[in-house]
Amino acid sequence: MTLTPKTQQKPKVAVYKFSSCDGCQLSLLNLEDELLDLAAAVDISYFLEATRTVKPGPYDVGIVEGSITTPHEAERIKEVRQQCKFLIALGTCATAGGIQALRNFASAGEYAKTVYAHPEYLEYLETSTSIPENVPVDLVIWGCPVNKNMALEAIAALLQNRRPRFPPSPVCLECKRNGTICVVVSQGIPCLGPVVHGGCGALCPASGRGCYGCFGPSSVANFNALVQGMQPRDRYPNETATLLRSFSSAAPAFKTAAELAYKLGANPASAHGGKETL
Amino acid sequence: MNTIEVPALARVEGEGGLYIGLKDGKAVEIRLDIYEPPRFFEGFLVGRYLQEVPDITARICGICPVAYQMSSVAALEKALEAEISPQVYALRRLMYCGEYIESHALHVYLLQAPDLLGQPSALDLAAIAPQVVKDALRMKKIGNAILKGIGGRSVHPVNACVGGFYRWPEAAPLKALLPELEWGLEAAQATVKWAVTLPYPELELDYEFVALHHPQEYAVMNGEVWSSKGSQLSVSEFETRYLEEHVKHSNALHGYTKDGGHYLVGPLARLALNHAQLLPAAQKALADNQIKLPITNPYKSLIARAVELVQAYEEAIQIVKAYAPNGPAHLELKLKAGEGSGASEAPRGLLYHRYKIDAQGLVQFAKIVPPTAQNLPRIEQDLLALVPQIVAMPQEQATLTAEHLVRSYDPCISCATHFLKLKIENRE
Amino acid sequence: MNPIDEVTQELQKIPWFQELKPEHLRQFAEISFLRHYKAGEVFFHEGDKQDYFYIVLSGRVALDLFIPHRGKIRFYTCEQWDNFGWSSVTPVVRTRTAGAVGVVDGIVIATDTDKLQALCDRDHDIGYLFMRRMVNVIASRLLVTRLQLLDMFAEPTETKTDE
Amino acid sequence: MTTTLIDTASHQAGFENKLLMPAWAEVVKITPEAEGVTTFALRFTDPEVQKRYRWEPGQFNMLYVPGYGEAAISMSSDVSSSNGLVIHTIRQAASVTKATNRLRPGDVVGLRGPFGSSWPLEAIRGMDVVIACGGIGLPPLRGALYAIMREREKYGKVTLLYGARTPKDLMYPDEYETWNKAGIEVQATVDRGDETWTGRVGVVPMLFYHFRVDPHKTAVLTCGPEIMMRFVIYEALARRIPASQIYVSLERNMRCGQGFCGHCQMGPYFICKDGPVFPFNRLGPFFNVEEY
Amino acid sequence: MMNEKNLTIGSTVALPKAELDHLLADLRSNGYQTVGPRLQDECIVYKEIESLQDLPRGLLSEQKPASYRLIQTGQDRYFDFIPAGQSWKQFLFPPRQHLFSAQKNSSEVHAEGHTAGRNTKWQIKADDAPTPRYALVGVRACELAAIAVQDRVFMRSDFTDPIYRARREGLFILAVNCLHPNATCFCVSMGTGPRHKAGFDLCLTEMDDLFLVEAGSELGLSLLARRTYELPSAFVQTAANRATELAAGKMGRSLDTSDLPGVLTGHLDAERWNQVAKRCLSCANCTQVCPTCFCWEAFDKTDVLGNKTSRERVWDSCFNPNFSYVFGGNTRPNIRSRYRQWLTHKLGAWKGQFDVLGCVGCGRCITWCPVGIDLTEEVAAIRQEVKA
Repeated sequence: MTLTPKTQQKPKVAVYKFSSCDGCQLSLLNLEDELLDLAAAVDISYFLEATRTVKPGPYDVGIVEGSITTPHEAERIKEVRQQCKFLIALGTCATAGGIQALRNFASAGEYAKTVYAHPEYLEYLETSTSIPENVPVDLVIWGCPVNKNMALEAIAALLQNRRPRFPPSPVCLECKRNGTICVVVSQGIPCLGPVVHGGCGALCPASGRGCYGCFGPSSVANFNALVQGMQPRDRYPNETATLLRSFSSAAPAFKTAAELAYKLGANPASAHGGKETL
Repeated sequence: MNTIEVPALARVEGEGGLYIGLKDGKAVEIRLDIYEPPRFFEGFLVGRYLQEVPDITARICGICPVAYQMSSVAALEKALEAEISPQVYALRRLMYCGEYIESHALHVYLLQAPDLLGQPSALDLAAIAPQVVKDALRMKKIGNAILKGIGGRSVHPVNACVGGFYRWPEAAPLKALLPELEWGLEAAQATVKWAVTLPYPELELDYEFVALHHPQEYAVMNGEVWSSKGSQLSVSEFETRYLEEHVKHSNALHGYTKDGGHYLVGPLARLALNHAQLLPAAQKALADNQIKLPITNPYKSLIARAVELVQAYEEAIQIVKAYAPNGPAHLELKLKAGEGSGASEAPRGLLYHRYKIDAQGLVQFAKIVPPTAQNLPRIEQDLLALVPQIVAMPQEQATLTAEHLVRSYDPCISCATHFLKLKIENRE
Repeated sequence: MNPIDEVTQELQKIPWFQELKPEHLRQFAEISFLRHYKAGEVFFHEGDKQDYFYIVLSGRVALDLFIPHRGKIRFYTCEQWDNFGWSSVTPVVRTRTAGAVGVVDGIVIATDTDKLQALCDRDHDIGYLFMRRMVNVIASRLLVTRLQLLDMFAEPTETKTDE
Repeated sequence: MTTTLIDTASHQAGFENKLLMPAWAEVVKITPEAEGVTTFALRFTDPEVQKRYRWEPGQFNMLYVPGYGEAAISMSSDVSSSNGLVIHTIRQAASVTKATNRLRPGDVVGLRGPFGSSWPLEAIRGMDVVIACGGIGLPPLRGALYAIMREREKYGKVTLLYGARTPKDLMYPDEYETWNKAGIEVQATVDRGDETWTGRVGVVPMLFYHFRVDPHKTAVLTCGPEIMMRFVIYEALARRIPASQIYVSLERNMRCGQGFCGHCQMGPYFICKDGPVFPFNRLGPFFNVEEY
Repeated sequence: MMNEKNLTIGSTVALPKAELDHLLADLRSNGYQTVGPRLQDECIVYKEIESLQDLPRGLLSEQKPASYRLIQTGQDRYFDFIPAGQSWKQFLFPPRQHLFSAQKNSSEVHAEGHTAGRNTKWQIKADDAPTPRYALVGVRACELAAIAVQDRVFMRSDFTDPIYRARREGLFILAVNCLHPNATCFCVSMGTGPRHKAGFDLCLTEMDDLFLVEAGSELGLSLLARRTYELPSAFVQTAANRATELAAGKMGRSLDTSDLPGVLTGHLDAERWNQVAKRCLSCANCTQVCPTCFCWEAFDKTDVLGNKTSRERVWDSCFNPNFSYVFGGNTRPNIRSRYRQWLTHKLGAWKGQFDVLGCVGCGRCITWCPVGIDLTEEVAAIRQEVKA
């Protein structure tokens, strides 16, 4: 789509929150150096975390953070879709269901009982689903949280009528460009880097730990090969499996890969049993 | 006036609504409705390996992930009876300084100040006072830069682990922040000076303040749970006095004291209980600006945050200057079954975690008591006290005043589970 | 010149008839006639009963299909020595599967298909030559159709996920 | 002989550390050609660059739209009569080429080039020439057409086989008449026409059926969708035209134009510098290998 | 003490270890950034070093497919570590490089007396950061061969990469003869090592108590001349020669290079490609650690409104999904075709392009592949398949 205004009118942008930690919206507020320029370039018409002002829709761009976990949200996202010409799913909750999608693998009711004295007061759905699973989405920006520069690039690209330049390569390439040494090879640490979207800047390996997949599955990756290669390096029960079943657990590629890792982990020959930590 | 309703309470983290029912000009019911959907964190922590806990709990709140990481590592280290090194402790405090700076600068300037200056948002504020907003963003950025320097990114940093840090952050980038930190310290001092001049609504209340307290330092991650009513408990005794209730109108649990009392956590409470442990510059800010403690006007928590900004910058400078990593960045953990609780002072107040783990290091039970949950009943009480003032006001102003009160708590509703809807309804 | 001689003369020019013996050519000419057509002149419509098989001697004949909401679309044109109406000599197809219309003025040889089939049945030598030619026609038509189906100039759907 | 803008000599003449540095060129004229296809006439803003700039038909420039990036675009004009202008006919397809939509006369874009090999106009002198192209494959051959026309007597029979999807997608339709008069037999075809279309309907490779070739003295120059070129090659080979007389212009992911960045490799070749024009006998083993 | 005048290119002297420190200092005071092996994250990496102090001491790396572990040797040597986790190419061909930036300056266009629109012009500014002058300390023979391969790629007669050339021409190479080949090494097969032949400024062979240093250039010679050194005893020379000879016999792997291009590019439909595609992660690690892989990508980075843009170059890889994208499709859309491209290029097409193979036998792609794919094994398997 093109946002190039025919008139001098600035495109209207709305930012919505669904089930999430607010971190991705905060990443927008963390654009300290660009925030004022951004506010000058677009008309921030709806962004409750930043402003009381609510300008009526429709909006040119809607940015949605969070996943759909309640009946109310499932309805609300449809209204949002109708209000917004171009819809962006921002962050791993919005693009893959987020950490709260762990409920998809168990009974949400059981979790409710664990956490709340009166689960009957609560209204929730059995699953946490991504925005694209609920309504058509025009662009997804992965990350838990998103890299604020990717969010900025998405808006810039819309304003300039071009395709956003998101890193096409997995985390590994970022490690190498950063001069970070592969933790898998040099320290035997399981790492999802080879199958995870780049864009974070390869932070975890730079901190001496394996990638835990918060940017979600890379569009082209060999999950089977990764699980086969990584699972035997598990340092505690089901390490590879739980890495895959964390922040992007409901992303289909991760879901299947985790199942495979659990299956391999159930084989006692490859289970270690918590001898080492870290 | 029959009803006050805030259909969407802005500039708070998360989502909630506020409802006030009136009869004969008096409030008969006050509810802070939390619409933020339940996310069941304590549920899905069960069965996870302990090292995953700080990363998972960080996702409870994008505004104060460090608080969640710090309370959880404290609890888990307790369960393993692991003693972290002073170096690790200092670096954790530095991380916390970063979070205080980022969170407080955000709240003071971008979330609460617009209310006091009659603006809908900081962006509108930027139109009339660009330098204020630019400075505010710069102050905030320094906090984020600290977090980034230690943990790779400011939201959900990746370096903290049970036992310390995965790896010592490089010293050079942190040291390079010193000039900015020095600037920030001055800016924070100016912030205090400015904060005391703002026009706050009148409201003085009798609070029970609860915060961590430590005799040698301004308590953030260490010490006992103190109450202004005299109770002094170790962290492991927290649940003997402080309870959470699940109320019908809210997805957030509500905290009460055992005897049914309401209490307040957060900057007002910390300052009231721990001002003696403030560093010199923060002490001086209090004195220079003739700030009398305790502050009992909830709107004035902005002043407390400003003072804590001074404290955080000052401490950050000390720690960065002294930072010279050596020795292992984390302990070699010895796994064993156990139970431990941990607490730290999130920017919004006391955050308590308790875990049970098995011999393989897998979590068997988790309990998390976030600050906003503890403050919710207190907010409702404050609003009750506010009702006589606002019933006389025009709807718009009444709504704004009530909304402002809620906002001054900096309620992190994502944490308490979160978007406020204020509705004051006349039941006649 | 009598019409049969005239047709024979034209047939002799066609490369793929050059293998035919004179008596075969004559037999073929006997069941054919020359037809002058004008631009816009319709040979047949889609759905018509088949009758003739055509060889273009000059001009240009378009094959078309009517597509609702898009009108008549020309999907192939025949020029010198190309054939059309070949479906009438296949054993199965009994109606015209497309329309044929003159694009510019020209001449075709029209051959009665019933008689042509009878001729081929009677004399397998001519039948073989004719059918071999038909296979060529159909193969090249198939190739064209395949390439058109591929839509070589299509705007490809962009599959690139990121840049 | 081709001089390039950014060759070793010019590095030494002040291009140090200026990898991928474009020269600015101003848009002089914009002409819509067909749906989504536009011709831009460009002039270098630096007269020195303009003076030094020489190219041959078949070569391409990297056209740079600041903020969007670069795209490889062939020169589509007559080498000697474009008044020193660089003419690019561009199909607005991806980010960079779409961005050219916004250009108007007076705006500037960056150019680097010329790059790559050119049509073998010297080598095919005295031969019959079949130029077979489709869609956006005509612009890269237009320069060759003009070069041949200028020295028409030096070539045998010259036939242009050109195909497009529909009549309105045919490029430069106003020029066919001139080309015909200049001794180029223009055979155009479309994949499908409406009732008003009186030209041919069919596909480019089949145009070979409309004339005879003498394989020993015929050269084929082809450019267009790879699938089209494949069948043009089949038809040419079927007519016993030697592979060495069939010249193909390939499209690959050209990024630097200098054989450094690796993207446009095919077998041993960097399409950007060894190509884009290849005699088919050099491509043989690599052309049409699945996913290679 | 040996007389300075007797030293010529090709002379070998015995240098006390401490003297190397002075030599490094001399390089630094002459404007060289000295880069060499350092310990980082359980691995030897190449980065800035100030003195011998910074070098890893007594460490040997044990490399296997997908595994790199450091071992304490108990000896006091500096250069036993063998090829490090990264190659030297980062210094000549930086992983990220700013090329130029451009700033829009629009001007109004007037027509018939009123504003008709705005024209977009750009002001361009080349990257004017000074080119660093590197002294590479501890370059192995295979690594020097790799630099020579990249020289052929980036400094050709038709086009030269100015960034590479500027860095290359300012380069000082302190080479080291390799004495401890690893399980993933096969420089002998590639004819690149383990002993240096030429192309260095100075070349060390490390003995327990001293360095044998050969001068390879005028510059190397003059630096050496300023140090305190002695004539090496025949005993030491023999010992050093023996050590490098022994090293040549300790290659962990071998690669049959006979008609490699033919074997690979001639069998693009081998079944082995399917098998390796099942294992390959397409993570691009092999191409990034490879000292000769040269692919890169350039892109624009803009501000929000597109008024400013900065063009950057970064390392790319043929394993990247969009590497071979042309409008409308990807010519190599799956892992099989990408791995095949890598191997057939490296060990096949490269020869036609640059008259040398793209592999020097350093073994990094084997060590640093997270799933341990071994190119020598892949080539052997394809040969086997071809034979059968």
